Amino acid sequence: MSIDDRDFRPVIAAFCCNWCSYAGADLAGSSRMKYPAEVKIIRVPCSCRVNPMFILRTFEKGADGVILCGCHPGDCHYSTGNYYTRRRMASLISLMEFVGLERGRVRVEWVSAAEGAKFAETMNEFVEHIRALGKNTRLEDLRCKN
Amino acid sequence: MQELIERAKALLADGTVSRVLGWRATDTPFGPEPAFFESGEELNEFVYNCFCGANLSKYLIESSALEGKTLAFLKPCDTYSFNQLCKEHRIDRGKTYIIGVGCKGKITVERLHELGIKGILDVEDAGDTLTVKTLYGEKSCPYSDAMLERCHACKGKEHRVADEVIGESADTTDTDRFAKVTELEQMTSKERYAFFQAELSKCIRCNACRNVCPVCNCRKCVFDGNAFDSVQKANATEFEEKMFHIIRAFHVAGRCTDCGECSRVCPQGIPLHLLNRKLIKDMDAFYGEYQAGEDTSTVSPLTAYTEHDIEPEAGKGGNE
Amino acid sequence: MTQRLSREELPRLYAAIAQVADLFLPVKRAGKTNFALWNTQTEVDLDTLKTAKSPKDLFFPQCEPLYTCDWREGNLTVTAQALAERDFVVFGVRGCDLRGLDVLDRVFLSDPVDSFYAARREHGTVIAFACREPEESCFCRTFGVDCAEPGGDVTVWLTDGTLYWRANTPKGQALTDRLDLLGKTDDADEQRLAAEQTAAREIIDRLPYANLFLDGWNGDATEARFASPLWEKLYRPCLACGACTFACPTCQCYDIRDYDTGNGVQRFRCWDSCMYSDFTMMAHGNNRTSQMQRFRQRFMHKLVYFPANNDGMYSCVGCGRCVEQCPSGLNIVKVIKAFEKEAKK
Amino acid sequence: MSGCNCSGRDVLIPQVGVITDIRTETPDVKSFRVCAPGGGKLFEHMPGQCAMLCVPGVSEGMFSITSSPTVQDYQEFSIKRCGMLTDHLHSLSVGDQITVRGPYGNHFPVESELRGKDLLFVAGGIGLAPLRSVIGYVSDHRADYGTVDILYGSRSKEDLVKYDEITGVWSKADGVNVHLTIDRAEDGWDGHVGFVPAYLKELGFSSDKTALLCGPPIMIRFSLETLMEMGFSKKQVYTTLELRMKCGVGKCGRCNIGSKYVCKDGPVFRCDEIDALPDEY
Repeated sequence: MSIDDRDFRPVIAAFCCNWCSYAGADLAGSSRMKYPAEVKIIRVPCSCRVNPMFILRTFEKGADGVILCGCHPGDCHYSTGNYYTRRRMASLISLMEFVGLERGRVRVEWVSAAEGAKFAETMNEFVEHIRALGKNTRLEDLRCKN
Repeated sequence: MQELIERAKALLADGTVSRVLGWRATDTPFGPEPAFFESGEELNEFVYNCFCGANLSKYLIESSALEGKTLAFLKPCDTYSFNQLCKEHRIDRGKTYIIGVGCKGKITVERLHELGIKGILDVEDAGDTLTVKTLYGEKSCPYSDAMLERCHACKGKEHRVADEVIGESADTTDTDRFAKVTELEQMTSKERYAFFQAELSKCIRCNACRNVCPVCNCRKCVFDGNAFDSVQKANATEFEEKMFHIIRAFHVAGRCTDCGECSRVCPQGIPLHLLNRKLIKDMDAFYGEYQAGEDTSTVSPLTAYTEHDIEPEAGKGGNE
Repeated sequence: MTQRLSREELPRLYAAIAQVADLFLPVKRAGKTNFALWNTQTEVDLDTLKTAKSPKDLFFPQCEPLYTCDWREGNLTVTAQALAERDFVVFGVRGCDLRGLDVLDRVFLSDPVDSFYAARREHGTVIAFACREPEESCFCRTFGVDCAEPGGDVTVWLTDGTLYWRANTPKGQALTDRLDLLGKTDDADEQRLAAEQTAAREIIDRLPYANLFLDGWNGDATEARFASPLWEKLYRPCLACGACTFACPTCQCYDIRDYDTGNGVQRFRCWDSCMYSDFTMMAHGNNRTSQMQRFRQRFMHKLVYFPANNDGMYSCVGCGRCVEQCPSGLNIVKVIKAFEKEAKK
Repeated sequence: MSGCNCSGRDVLIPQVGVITDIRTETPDVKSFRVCAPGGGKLFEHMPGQCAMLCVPGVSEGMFSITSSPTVQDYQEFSIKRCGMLTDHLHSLSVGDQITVRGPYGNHFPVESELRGKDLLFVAGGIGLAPLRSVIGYVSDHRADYGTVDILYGSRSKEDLVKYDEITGVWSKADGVNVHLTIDRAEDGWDGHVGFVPAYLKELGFSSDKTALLCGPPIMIRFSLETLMEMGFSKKQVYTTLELRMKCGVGKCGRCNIGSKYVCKDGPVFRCDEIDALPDEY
């Protein structure tokens, strides 16, 4: 590992559903559980609000990894939103990998409002994973890199 | 062909239909154009031959808004798109009269160019072989060598919907339609990236793939207009090439009938159907086989769910 | 003075030109041939008659930044994009595409000069490539282009075994002077070359579009052509995509847009197409609301409006790319022929 | 002119302009004064010409220069709020910076055809913007022109742009007659009520004047018809056209109608010239 790699601080966008995962993140914070500052949380009404354009544009604007967190399937505030998320993201992630994005740059996790520890753990693990993958070079917009 | 013309003339004459959607002969034998005919006289220019690859279903969206019924000639694979559009309420089935036409695979002059046949003056269809008259002498090639990509993965000879059928069709399948997708999946992530980089960098963002696609029929596309600063008229960077094609393919996921029009029309020969087929292959594997446009009632996989669907991590684009 | 080079020596020629300037030439990549920067690994393709895209984007790129705006200490600063400074050579431009550049010159070099385009024209040396085997979609002769004698800064002809080279302009001569691998020609070469040209012109006579004429199309034809009912029939298959406009060597409409890079705003221009429904859309409405109007505009511009402003020069060069690439089989030839047929009635 | 490249700056590269004054004219029209950052005008212009104003990252648009060329220290733009860019412009405050390029287009022929003529200005709503530049120019070169009649109308009293200037300055000037009208009667208005074309007919000007016409397309159409009925020839009437523009220099193609480019060959056209264009504006 070169010095550059060790110093690499990835930019991570975490889309969190308002009802579960955002509250989970909140709990992680108020319970003083540590997760990396590289994670930028974007609150969304429901995980199924996130359309593919959001994810692509996040990479465009400089993210190295994107994680989408929602309520556990069956617990969606809107009953069924995350069931659709699950199907959509399975296809989207596969398609993005198919065109050459590295595996694991986009991830989906189910985090409930009570799972502060899981949130922190997931983020720690995800940041480590992205750090190992290195900078996002396959889906970046060079105009945003100056 | 004469039978088609006579039938169309009869249906126009007895008032069953107000116009006919078909193909018009033009000055070159290999360039028929989609056309509406409104009189028996105009129908004398009607043509139906091996070059009539264009899928006419999408034109029925605009004719659904017109007075009276439209007679459309659809090939077996076109009927899938037609069904899909009926299902999405973009076509009013009651305002159409469908005649299924026979098809034994369609060819394109571009394929002939790729085979090194230049200066084409005329093409004669002699069953299994094509005789091509060129400025540089007479050439010939097997019919199937000049066939469109989609015809090698034919959806079968049956019309999924038709008021009547005229002519014989043949199933022209001679490959596994997912063969290339599988081949790509087996490559490494880096190799796949290089492959798509090379292909997509040819994209000139002419929007032909979008505009020809039967199910790409939003009144206002996200790529048009001024609302997004990154989604523009041209690919300013490599990112935007990928962005456009990922979104385009994903937006028709579960609705794409695999009609192959996107690849047929791409002026840069990008195999765009691969993205769509990858999505189809995945959805088949995850949620059971589904063919969009097979009927007008089955729910598409992305608008349905079960409580125990596989998790998103299962979606693998291929080897790492 | 014509010079010669054996065909096997072409890679050496490319390398020699690349020593002098960036070399762009037809390169096959992912199955399609387009102009691209040469290096020792590129797969040069001189057998394809027409590149899928015309070489216009070497002078008028599909997308180019104009300037950046940023706010420094509360002040808005505009930094203009630097103009092209490197010399480059474009090898293998066909006669039709070369005429396309003449058309673009009329637009971009007329007052007020477009300095981005002008700088590229100034730094670019064009090596035109005579056609040997014209194809069925060609109709350059209709517009007075001689594909066997295309012009350019340098003209090259490629026969089975030999490349012939002739500098036509001081710029072309300057390039020639810096290449030492070109040999002298003799009488036999001259005869062979003349025979090649005759053969190419004979093929032109036999092309399907050999008898395409522009009767009735000129700068004065506005009223009669504009109001014709033919357009309503002609446009119908049009999908409103931009394939024809982007493939065309003369279409030059562009859009100017902003991109927010996160630390400033980059203003760039990119090709636009008059076939797009939002092309003329503005706050108070759209003056071309139907695809028929937009379709008509494209051809009226090429065959009537442009000649009216440019001493009768048409804004079509007969390259035939629209003939090959339109998804619906529409093209300018159909338009010209439809009006011709109508006139004969 | 704008074609000069001696400064090394391409015509598409703008200058920075500072907004030095914003005046609310009507509920949806504001006038902006724009100067160079160091003070003074950004460029010289002629009455009727336009400039491209841009809020970086938002959009760019072509606007008529409302101030007279005789004003030495600034250019003024009266802008109606009707879209994304104009919305944003209306939210700016004094001291904000925008980019400006121009001037573009032709101008009213104040130095040639209009000289010595009796002038009739007919304006509706924000259509006063380009004409105000001419009115200002004519007022400052009063001896060169004959009588001046200004017929101006809008939806209501509060929609009259530059009301103070019209009543305070123009109507008091020598040889200048101002005729105001609003579409519907309202309290506190004792002037004329009715549409511009109708009032034009009522006033019945002699047909030896030269008319300058600007306003919404429908008003232009009916006013032009009225003028024809009154015996004007199309050669005596000037108006302006407006189409989508991007480059401003006749190259980007979108304002092309017939062989004309509205940004370069217009926006000012004599009505007989417009008749020669295909009906697409």
